[in-house]
Amino acid sequence: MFLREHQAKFILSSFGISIPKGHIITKVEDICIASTKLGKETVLKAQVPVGGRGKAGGIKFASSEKEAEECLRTMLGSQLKGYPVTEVLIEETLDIQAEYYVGVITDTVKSCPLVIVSTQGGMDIEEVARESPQAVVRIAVDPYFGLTDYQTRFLVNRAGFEKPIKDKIAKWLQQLYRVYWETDAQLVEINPLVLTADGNLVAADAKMVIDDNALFRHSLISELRVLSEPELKAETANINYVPLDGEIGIIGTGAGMAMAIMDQVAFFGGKPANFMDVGPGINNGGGRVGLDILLRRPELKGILISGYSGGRLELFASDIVATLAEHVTAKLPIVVRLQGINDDEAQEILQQCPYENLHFSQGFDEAALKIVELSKKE
Amino acid sequence: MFLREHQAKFILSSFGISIPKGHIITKVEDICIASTKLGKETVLKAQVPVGGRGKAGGIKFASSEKEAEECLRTMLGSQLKGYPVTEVLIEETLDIQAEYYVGVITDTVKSCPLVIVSTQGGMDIEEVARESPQAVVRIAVDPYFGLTDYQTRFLVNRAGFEKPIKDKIAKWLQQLYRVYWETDAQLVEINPLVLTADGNLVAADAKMVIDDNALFRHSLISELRVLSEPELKAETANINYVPLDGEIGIIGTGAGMAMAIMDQVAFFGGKPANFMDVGPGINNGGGRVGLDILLRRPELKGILISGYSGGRLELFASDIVATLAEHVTAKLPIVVRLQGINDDEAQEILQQCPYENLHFSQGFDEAALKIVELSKKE
Amino acid sequence: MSILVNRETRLIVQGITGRYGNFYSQKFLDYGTHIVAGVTPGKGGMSIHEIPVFDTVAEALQEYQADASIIFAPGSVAKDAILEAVDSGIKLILCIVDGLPVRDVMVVKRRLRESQTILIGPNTPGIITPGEFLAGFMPAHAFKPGKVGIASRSGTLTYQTADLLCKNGVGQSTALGIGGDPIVGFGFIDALSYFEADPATKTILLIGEIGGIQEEQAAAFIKEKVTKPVIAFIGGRMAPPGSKMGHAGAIVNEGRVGNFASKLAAFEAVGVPVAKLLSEIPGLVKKSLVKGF
Amino acid sequence: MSILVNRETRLIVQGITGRYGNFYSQKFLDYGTHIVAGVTPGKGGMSIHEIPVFDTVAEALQEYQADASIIFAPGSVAKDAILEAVDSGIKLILCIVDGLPVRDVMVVKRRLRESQTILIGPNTPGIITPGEFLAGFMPAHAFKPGKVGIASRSGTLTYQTADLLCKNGVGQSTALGIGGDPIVGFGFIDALSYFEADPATKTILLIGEIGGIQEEQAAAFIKEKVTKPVIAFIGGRMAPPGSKMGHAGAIVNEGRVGNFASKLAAFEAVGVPVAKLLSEIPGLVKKSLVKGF
Repeated sequence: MFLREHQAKFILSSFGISIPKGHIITKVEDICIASTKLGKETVLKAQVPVGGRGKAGGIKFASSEKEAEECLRTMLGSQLKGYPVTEVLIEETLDIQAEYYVGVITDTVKSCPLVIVSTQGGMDIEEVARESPQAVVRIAVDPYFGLTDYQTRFLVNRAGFEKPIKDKIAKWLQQLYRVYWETDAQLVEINPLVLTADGNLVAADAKMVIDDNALFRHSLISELRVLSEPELKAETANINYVPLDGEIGIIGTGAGMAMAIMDQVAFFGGKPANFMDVGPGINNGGGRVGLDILLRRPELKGILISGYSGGRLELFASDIVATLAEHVTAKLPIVVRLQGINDDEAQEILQQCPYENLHFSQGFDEAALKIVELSKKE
Repeated sequence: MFLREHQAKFILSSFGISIPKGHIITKVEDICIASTKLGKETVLKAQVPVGGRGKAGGIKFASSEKEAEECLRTMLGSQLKGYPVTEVLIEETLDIQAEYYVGVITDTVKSCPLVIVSTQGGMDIEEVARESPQAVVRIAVDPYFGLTDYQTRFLVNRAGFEKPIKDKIAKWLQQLYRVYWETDAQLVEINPLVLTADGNLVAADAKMVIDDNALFRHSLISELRVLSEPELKAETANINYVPLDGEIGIIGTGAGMAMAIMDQVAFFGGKPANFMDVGPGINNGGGRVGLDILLRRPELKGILISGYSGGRLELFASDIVATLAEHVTAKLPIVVRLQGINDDEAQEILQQCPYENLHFSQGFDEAALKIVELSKKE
Repeated sequence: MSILVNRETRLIVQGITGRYGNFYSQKFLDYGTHIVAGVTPGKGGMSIHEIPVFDTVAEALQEYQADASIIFAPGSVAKDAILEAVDSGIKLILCIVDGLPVRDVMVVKRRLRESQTILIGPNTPGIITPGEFLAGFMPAHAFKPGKVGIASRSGTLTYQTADLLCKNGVGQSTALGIGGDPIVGFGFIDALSYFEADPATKTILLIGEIGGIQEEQAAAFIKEKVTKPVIAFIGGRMAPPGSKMGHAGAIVNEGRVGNFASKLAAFEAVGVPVAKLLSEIPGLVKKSLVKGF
Repeated sequence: MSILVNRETRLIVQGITGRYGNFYSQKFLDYGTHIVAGVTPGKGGMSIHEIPVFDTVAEALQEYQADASIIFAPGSVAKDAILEAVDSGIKLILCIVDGLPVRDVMVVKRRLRESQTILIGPNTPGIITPGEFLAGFMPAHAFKPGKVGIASRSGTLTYQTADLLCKNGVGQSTALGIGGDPIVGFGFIDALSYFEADPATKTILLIGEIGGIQEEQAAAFIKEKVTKPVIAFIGGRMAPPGSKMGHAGAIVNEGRVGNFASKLAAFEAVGVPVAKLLSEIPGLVKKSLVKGF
């Protein structure tokens, strides 16, 4: 779960980390309230759950309320990296003396948290690491013990912080690690961490990704999620759905299978319209929700349902038949190929389905080839 | 730090463990307030910081307020196992259906917490373990993980608890472990853990020993300590003092040394009057406080100061001289033998001391022999 | 021969009384897997499919010897189930469960470092030694005994591939899913070293996918230590960068290691043929079997 | 020869800028101990007795190699200092500090189980290989090179005994205090196996005391594994049961193992002579040196 900037900042501040004064604005009219509190100079940031926002024009500076209002007018309602901008964070500007980087990320290779520090903040940390590797200091943390004081001392010294700021940074690192661990984050990043002219540290920008699998432990954070309707449906049914630009809808029984089918469809000249794994939800109506989502996309020219499953395929087959019955106007070609547990029974159920443009296939490649061909006729 | 029963119960109850209704009484007159709340049938328990209290007559049952008052009158002000009884805990009696044992203790051999459970509570658990070993179930806890749910399930099953009580006991074990770990206890024991006729569990008696070295983490618990004046002085000066019944006062530089001197004095026919290790405080006035404590004991017939120290003996020698100067009326023989760091300097200082009955000795055994001989002349 | 499991392996099923544990235990029994006991907290004393159920693994082990445990339990409590099995000294743990928080998995992996236990998963489809032992979601009829060792990051692709191999007359020594989560126990390198040491395995098949660096590490290991022929497949060529494709592991980092191109290059650099389509695998495997031995 | 430390040993002093660290470091240097660096958080960059001081052990090790670290730090933070040394890969840690909470020591011992590091203490008076290396509170002039290995639960009795031995013409290979706390790292059994393997040590002297079961365990180990003569002393015969005699370890449990009688019996049962007075030790040692070699 990728948190929006203001959500990440809200969590950080609840752990005692300083953030700039700011307001979330959803209507242009609210600008006057914000401006009164923040002063003339402000920064406006589109709130979208994705990185690389600055380069895409999602951050603007304003030197008067009027300018801020104009910015807001263009921002609110626009699209940024595929997301509609419905919220803008307006913040005080900071009198910047220096910009640092601090972050904690899950190192999946070493299987432990990794704390990263640099005196060169403000830019993409990967870029800094490429250009001056010594400027980025990392330390692996033992999950049994957490980030120790001697590790933070080592980090700030190696990164080249001087007294007295290095002791402050050391404290921030401890707080940041606490945020990471206690919120089950996969990534917590403050970039830039700003040292202001009056000697304070402020988290000018923040990025947080929370482990979806751990949301059951964090009811307050779960409530911050903003899902589109199809995403919400998919999640409720325990299936994974990622919409793409293509024309051929894809339902796979398993993530690996779904990816392999996408590759296959592309190999035969088709364009996959999505990634969808119904595996985890296959015994519980996942197929019904998944197929329904795809049938509601008018631009599709065909759907391929292909799987080799250890789940109960007869239930999945019934779901397909029921969903098709609900979409009486649907006509696009659908190719089904199912192997695995109870596949004979599933096949029998599907054979009874009255949907006219339903096709069957035995071969794995054959099914993909068939849907690509059928879609081209549409 | 051995907690008195009511202190242990207070801590247990703050962790959510049920204890009997009760009051601490320090004056006989307060009995009426307690009786009104507790009913006629009560149990009265002398509060002393030592085990084996029941067998020594420190626990009495009363069936009326009058009887309770009589008990109180004999208890308050009496001596129990060497401690004056200044507080009596008066409690409601429980309608006992069964008595169990639960405890957590530090296993210094395995270097981990040990959880102990038995369905046979109420007696000395060591006795139960000797007579029916299977009735006492133990499990070692990994300090990294604490007591896990599967360990508590294992314990209650092996101990032979039945449903539904076993699930309740399992929860109590988790709470008890939390008390042990979070208070830095060396021992937490509920014996008996009473199952009442109406199906509730109550900690009828409780014993807790807190790690003295960890008291810096537990300011509230430290405040519960009741130390005699000499004990308090000794502790402040960072020396260890245990008064005994004999006639020869002993000051050693180190615990092992002090014990060896006691053994030596006994070997030569003397009776040690105490254990005293001034080692940890030797550089900080420990000798002054230690010698002062002994000089205030009129029954002593001699003092042996013997040591081989890595501390600064010249400071220690000055402390001895200064203390003797304060006790102008003291006359008892004192034998000093000091070896170690700066011992020449120390010897010079001691030679200047005007105290008349001050003797020196070079040999380790010789010093002990000398004080025993001198004390017999007194 | 085979790796990790065979007809002698005695299995415990943790979570045997739950919906999945119950259903799949029957499948395992049908296949001939030797289940000695089940464990479900609070259900000790009952029996299911004539298998005795205990409250704890430790109690089960007081009465039965066991070599392996398969865990069916919600992701929220799976950590405790794994630690319980590790503490009890079980040598092989199959964690079928998905949805484990990464934080829990980090703690589990840390614990495993100081034990002799092997953890497959979490989020593994299981393991099968065809004709001898099955524990997992694999549809039994997709597999038959033979010479190919399969380690896969995807469950369904394992069955699909085994099925394709069988239809081409090629059986499997052992097939296992290493699990689709970003952090797993037994990985490609472990699988490679076990298969390399197993006399029955003649060719090793790795079914990888985008995300992580296991394929790159495997390629380096193959160069150093593996003498047997290895064939690979990499799923996710079409997955758009930055998106999460179901498997938490399958996140592509644009331009860096972990994407399709880097994995393809790593395998090709050490002479491992990479199938473009799953259907190419049987041909590549057969060629290696002829060439290799 | 000697055990654990010798003239080659390179030492780090953790807490070197504190009152004790500073004072004793000078003593070690005077003795010829090779101190390569000091560590005190917040004091990195300064130097003391011409020894460079670092903020962390890891930074010290980036510039200097070290084999051992001695820790002077308050009991309340000693746990972190030990863990820091363990994490940095130091092979031998001497924890001079007393007053460590037992809970902290349990965690430290747990961490040591998964490392190669040896911890002496907490609450050790230190270690000396006469003529070569001194790190601890020991007054140097009490010791001289020789053939007796000493392991002791008491600091002062170690010096006292070494002094008595020297006055009788008997020197020491290495002498160390295992620490007076209820839980310590390196124990009597470890000391016995090191001394047994050290060619320079001809007789082993154990100075025990009431409380705990280390003496009983040592006796069992001597029977099994030790071929060299062992002499023992047990302090605390007169200590009243149930009282705590300074050393947290020295608590007598009435009638059970851990008291004077049980320790005496254990040693006598395996033929280890137990000195009634410290002054008997030189005679017993000399007899063993004649008899033994």
